Amino acid sequence: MAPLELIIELVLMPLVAFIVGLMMVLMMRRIAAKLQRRVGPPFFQPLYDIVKLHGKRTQVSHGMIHDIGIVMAMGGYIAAETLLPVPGMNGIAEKGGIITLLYLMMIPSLGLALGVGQCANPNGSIGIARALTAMLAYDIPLVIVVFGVAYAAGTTNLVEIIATQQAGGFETWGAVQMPLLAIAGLIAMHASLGKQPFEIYIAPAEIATGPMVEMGGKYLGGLFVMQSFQLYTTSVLYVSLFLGGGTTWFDFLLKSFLVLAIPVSIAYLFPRYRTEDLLRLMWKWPVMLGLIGIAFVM
Amino acid sequence: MRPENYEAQRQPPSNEFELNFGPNHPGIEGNYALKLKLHGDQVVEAKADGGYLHRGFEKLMEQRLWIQNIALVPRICVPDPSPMELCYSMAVEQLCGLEVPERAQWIRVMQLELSRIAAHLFTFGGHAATTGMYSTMYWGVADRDLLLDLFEEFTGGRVYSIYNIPGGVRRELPDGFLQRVSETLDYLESRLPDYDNLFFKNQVFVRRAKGVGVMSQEQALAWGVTGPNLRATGLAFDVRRDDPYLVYDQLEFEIPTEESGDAWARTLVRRLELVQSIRILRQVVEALPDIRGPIRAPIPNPLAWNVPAGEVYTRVESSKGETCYFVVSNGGPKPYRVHVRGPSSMHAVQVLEKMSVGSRIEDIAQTMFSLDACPPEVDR
Amino acid sequence: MSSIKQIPVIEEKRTNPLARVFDELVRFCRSRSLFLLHYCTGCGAIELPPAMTSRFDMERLGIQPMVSPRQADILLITGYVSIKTLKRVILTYEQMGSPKYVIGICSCTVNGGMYWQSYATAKKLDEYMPVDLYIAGCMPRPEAVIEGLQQLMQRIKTGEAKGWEDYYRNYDYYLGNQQKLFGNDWQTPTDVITEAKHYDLLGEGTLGEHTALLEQHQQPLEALEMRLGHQVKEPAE
Amino acid sequence: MTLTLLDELLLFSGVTVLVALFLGRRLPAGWMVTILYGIQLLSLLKMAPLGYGGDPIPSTLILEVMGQTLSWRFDALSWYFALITLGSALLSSWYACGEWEQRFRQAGGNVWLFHLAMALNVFSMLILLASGDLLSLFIGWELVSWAGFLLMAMAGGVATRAAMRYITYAMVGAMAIFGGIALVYVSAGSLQYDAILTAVSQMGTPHLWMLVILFSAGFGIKMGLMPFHLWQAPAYAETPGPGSAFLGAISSRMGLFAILLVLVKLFGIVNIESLKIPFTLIDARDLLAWIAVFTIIFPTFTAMKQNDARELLAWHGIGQGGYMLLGLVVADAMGAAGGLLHVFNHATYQAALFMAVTAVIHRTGTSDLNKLGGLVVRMPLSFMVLLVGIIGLAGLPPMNGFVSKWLVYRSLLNEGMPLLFVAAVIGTLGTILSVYKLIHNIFLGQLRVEHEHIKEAPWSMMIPMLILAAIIFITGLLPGIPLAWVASVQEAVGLSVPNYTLGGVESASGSLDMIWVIGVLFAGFGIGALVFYSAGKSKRVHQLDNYAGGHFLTADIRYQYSDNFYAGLMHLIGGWYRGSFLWLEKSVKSLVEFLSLGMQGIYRRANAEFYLLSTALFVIAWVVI
Amino acid sequence: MSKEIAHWLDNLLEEIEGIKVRRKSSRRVRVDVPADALPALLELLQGRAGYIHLSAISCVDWIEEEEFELVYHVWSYESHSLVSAHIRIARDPGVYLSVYDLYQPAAFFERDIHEMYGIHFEGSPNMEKFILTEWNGPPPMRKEFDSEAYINEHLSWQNYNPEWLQELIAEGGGIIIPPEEQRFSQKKK
Repeated sequence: MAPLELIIELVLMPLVAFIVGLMMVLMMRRIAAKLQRRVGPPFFQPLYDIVKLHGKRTQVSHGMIHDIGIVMAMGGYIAAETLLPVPGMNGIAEKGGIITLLYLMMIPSLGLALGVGQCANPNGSIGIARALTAMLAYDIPLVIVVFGVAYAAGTTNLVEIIATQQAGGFETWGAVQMPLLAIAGLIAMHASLGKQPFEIYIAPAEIATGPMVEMGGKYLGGLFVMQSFQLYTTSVLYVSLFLGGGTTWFDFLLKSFLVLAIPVSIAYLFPRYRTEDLLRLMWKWPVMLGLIGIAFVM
Repeated sequence: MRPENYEAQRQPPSNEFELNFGPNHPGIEGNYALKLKLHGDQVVEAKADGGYLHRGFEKLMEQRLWIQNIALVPRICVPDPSPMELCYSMAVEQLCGLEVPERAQWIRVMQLELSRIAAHLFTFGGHAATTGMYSTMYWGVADRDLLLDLFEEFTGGRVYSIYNIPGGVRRELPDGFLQRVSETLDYLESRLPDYDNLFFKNQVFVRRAKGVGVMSQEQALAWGVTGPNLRATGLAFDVRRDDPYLVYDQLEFEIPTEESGDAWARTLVRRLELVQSIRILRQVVEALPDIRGPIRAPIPNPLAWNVPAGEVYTRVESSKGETCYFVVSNGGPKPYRVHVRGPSSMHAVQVLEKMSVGSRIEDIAQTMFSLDACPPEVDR
Repeated sequence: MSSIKQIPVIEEKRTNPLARVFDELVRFCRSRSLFLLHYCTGCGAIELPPAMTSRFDMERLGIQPMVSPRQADILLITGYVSIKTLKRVILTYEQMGSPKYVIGICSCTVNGGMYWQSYATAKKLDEYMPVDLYIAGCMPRPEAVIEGLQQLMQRIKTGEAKGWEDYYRNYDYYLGNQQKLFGNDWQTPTDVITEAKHYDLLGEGTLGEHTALLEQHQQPLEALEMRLGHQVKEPAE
Repeated sequence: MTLTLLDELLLFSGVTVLVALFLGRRLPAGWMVTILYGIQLLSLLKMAPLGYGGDPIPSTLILEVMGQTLSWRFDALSWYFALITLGSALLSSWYACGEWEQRFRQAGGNVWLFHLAMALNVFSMLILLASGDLLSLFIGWELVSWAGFLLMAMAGGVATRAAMRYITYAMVGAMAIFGGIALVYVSAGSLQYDAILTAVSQMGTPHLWMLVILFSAGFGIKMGLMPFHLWQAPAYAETPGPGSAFLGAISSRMGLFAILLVLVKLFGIVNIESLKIPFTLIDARDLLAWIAVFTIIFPTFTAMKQNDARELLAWHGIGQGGYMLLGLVVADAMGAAGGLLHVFNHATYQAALFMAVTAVIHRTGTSDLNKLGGLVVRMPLSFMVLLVGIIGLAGLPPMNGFVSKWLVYRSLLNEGMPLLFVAAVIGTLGTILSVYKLIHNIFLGQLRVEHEHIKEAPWSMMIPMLILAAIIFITGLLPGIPLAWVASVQEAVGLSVPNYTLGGVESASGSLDMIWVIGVLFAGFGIGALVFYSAGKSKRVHQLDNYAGGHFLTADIRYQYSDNFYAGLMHLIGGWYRGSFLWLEKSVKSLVEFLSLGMQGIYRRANAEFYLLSTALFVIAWVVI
Repeated sequence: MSKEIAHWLDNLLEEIEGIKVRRKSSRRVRVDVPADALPALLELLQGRAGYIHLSAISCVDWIEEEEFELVYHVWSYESHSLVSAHIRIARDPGVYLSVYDLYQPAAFFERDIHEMYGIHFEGSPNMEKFILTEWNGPPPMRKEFDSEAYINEHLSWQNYNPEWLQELIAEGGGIIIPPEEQRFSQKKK
């Protein structure tokens, strides 16, 4: 591949991810509004929020690590996007593979955790402790699912995983071939989004929005950027693993938005769990489904 | 062999930290604070910290005319102001020996019950929001607004109606108002199954709320708990029935109770009370057209009204519990002393402090909202 | 004298057209995205949930509630502020990131409302912090609140809502009033003076006799700078 | 007689011991010893061809004992481990010889003894690594055990108790190994590797079973394999700072070395795999793999509950050993490479972590996680080192721990072992949780009043830490460098070699190129920083200027959330910490105590440890002489 | 409350010396007792008559008589009646006994009365301030505390005088408040 082309891809992929992610944030808020019988935010609202937060005149920092944490949170996702193939662009997906991608997706959490830690706010620390616990909860079914998919495809290369699914049309989609894994993956994905009932680490009424408690201005803006990346990454990863990726941008985006709409619609109908209930749920049903699914695959 | 075996030997067990819960905290109802000492996520010590809403009502009321105080009293409890008005008016009436016309009494009942429904819907919303379920809050508060519309129509004020005055009520109902009340009630009844499905039957919520903030009946009695919180421990006590005022002794209604005494039971009791209030309102709507007559007893010039000396203690069942006024007059144009006893002065201070200890940080907000503590009543 | 001061409008010294466009954009976004602080200081807060929820739905205007002062743009003073609350309100206000706006909801914030006789409530909010907008009423309806917020949005868009700058530029005045009420040892953890210097917001009224008084008794609250090597200040005696 | 390179190395090492012994009391022993370690490292580097597939280098020293030939030689395996040993010894000793030493002396520590013990450790480890037959292996083994005991016990008090526990375990292990050797000798007639190789192929299943159990138990004790892991964490945690860095980095890996040598090289994974456990579907290899996985999970989750920084790290040291063994017993090209690479990686970050924690102790006087907090503003460089270390320990990109764990995961995936894979990931997640607790409670959060005026660690301690941090990052960026050595080790023990490149591994089923991954990651950070720093300047505020529900914070309030950090998690799994192994240990101990009580009439001793010790000593003495 | 119970209650109350019982309505009984007899009365009411719910403790400052009146409102869940026990204590020094050991809710009311009136209750579990934690002035509910004077001293009043009002006044309109009625003037500024 020509280096110039690669560089263009590496720039375009995060950019596209950001724009699509903003639209996903919008979709999420609109779905919430519809369920709550109201109008919802205007189309550009996610963008307004981010620009406004970055345009704040005074920004409160709690120290170097507070800054670095936000940079890591954004940068980790920007890097992760280049490992996630989209129609027509593979980036460096072949050089990392899915395990690397999963690990790169932990970098933002770690960055956020460091940044929040420096804020010296007990609410934030409790929030991070809960967020890491939630990660422990949903990552176990997630790796089971990833193992199953990678084993079935015989590779950890996402490009090949997508290619094998696209080879035979609808029948070779991961969701058709491995329905149990697909269900387990959906639950794990829902939990990884941190929406109700898995919203343990945001929890305004308990810990005053946890990690975000001392974040304002560009710090909060960075988290908003991270959120849009997170929505994009999670849904596109699911689409790549189970729904055959996308051959064209149209069906790719359609699938991504539809996949995301499922957990988001469920989320606003539930309160949040307690931490141990979340763990119990995640370690029971998705893990069981995933292991049975793997047994079918092997 | 317990996990302590793995703990390093040199660590002292006490590593508590302090966390301020409120006043600027979404988990606290209103402007109020809890100072918590925590170990991990367990509350070791809880100290209520009030006074953020202190306006010195009792002092203010000593400085104003009897009639002026009518405007002041509803502000003591913001979410459920009508019982405050009524309780004060009843006190003045009893001091003066005023007979309230029957129609006024029925209208007062209607006002109280509408206010109770509004307050309960608000509480559900708040309670649901503490557990992260914002849809219930969005629905509940929006439906409460329909009741506020009714208030606005017949009293002129959305929140503070200032409708009860000593001797009766301030003005006659508008034309076709009862029709609109019963339409609103129909709508509310049609919404109740939705609320049940979304909230009260939601397994995640049930799991969250069960076993949170438990008190036994003995504890509740010893701590001075009243209202729905007391009924949630299994004691069917309601001032409306057991110390009747207005025309409640002519109305048919039940006193719902639950046994478990936790946040779940308290919420469920309120949910059941909603039905009873609707039932009472239907009776009122049916009876009111036939009860004719004046809506208030004649009172002297309110700007020069010397209420006879004496003291009186009036009690009203508000949506939160037993609301009492102790009013002392020395025969002057202003009250000599008004003591307001809001139900939350028990719930939000002692009961909340005691319940918080040993509970977990995620349940503090739920405990407070399920007790339906109302800080302005505490601070006055 | 009237205590409603004329807030001097500082001209932005941007000549670069691109920068001006950017400023315009940021101002526009500021006006279209307002985060309310979730702090019920008084009884007017009861009309905020209706304004927020399904019936009036603030979010369609880009207004949403936020939990901590760091995240918020608007401090809604919903009604009377008791003196105990006022301290927290000032702390909260200083912790918010600029540009920040204060809206005084209810008549009590204007002049004490019906608690004019009360020993426990502060009467005039704008003595203690700059108020960008008052919404009078007891209590104002949700429509009024939303109307007020829309007016604020308009004023933000045109750059008129500059109360936060006034707090930095006339800090001495506000601090003086605060000291009068809370006593001379009044101090918040936020160092407004250094912040004003840091962000070029120092005005003629920033420093004065009251800030001098503050510096006298101020506990050393030096920022915990990240330092390398051994150049550490020796502990003060 | 010409000295080979190996002789030179051992000679230097011996000289180091002598210098520490005789000159250490008077002259600045630390610097001398450090320089001598440097010389040893140089002489090791002269043997660098070994790391790239060179022929083994023998020692000229050959002894005849009881008809057995004792010989010593260095091959790629020995060289790889020796490199790690000497590297960590050099940096630990460097770390120790500046201000730390003065402070240690002021606190009543014996600096001479410390350096002597370190030198002895290095020397004995080199002897062990150079062993050319089973008997020399056993001798080296014993030397290492006793040298380690010396280092662990020197702090006195709790440390002595922990060291006694260690040596008890070690003696039990030694007896097991001795039994194994005896068994081998009976069947092979010799203790030379060649003879054993041929004998193994003719051994019957029960015989092989016996050997596998004896050897893996014996070596596993040193490595801290479940269920013999209890001694390790307290023993390492109580060792004086740099000593624990050294021990944590390499000491337990001697067990892995021996397992590699005996089980993998001599017995062969294929033979082990043929040992089926009756009535189950698993074989001895699976058994070992599961032991490895439990060694990952249980100590990691125990670490999560620790409130002492050094204990936490020491428990992780046990857990990480599991990854190495797991990779080795999976034993395909990637797995073995991952396991072996993890030895190197673990040594680097574990040493860095122990050093950073020791720097904190040096400045604050405590390693209690509940008494620290917010130190990042005072000790930013130590924070950076600890951060690099924990990223490595947690196995996240861009540090080196990621590469080795990635290789292990890939091998599990290739071999189709989902349960082991998931279990390994659980271990990693647990590691992330507990290392965040470590860094949060020490460096982040509220700075306590008493730490208001502390300084960064001195440069004498800082430089070794920074060097280690650099190594962690560079080998993360260019894993090809250590992978080359690992490849030759794999060849030396007869395993297949992965197709490695400078940036990672090439494979048909998904490759890894860390240069690209890290490049993109840092580009992402760069863009993030661009977005972030373009957004207007920020101002640092005091830590008391903080959201506290609208309240005013004061310095005397403790608002740092530290103890029981994962309270929510503990609500679920807290009940699973039952201390069963501790219970097992105690019951064995009381059994022995009971027996010794029974024999009190004869020995008049009731101390189980002493009893075991003396018995073991007696047995060894009898065997050796 | 049936007549029998009322009769029985009267008999019971007569055990207390110096008691004065006034039946105000079927469910309200006013009892006046000497201050030192109150604990005995409450014990009697709680232990033998089922008045287990302390509804409130009210305090009235009778400044002219130099006395505080304390009113204990107790409610019986069995006989559905409320007894208000009135006692008078001297205004100076304003010390009385706590009834916390009988009624736990007393803790809140006694604490409240303590900070509002300055009465000290011996044996009460917590006499710290609760509402007025940041208040340095005298107990505000005492009659001698003049809140208007306090406000005039500490707070300033909005002088609302817009141009249109001035114009109105100039034309002879508007509401002109005579100076003697302007309570919150700006004279201090």
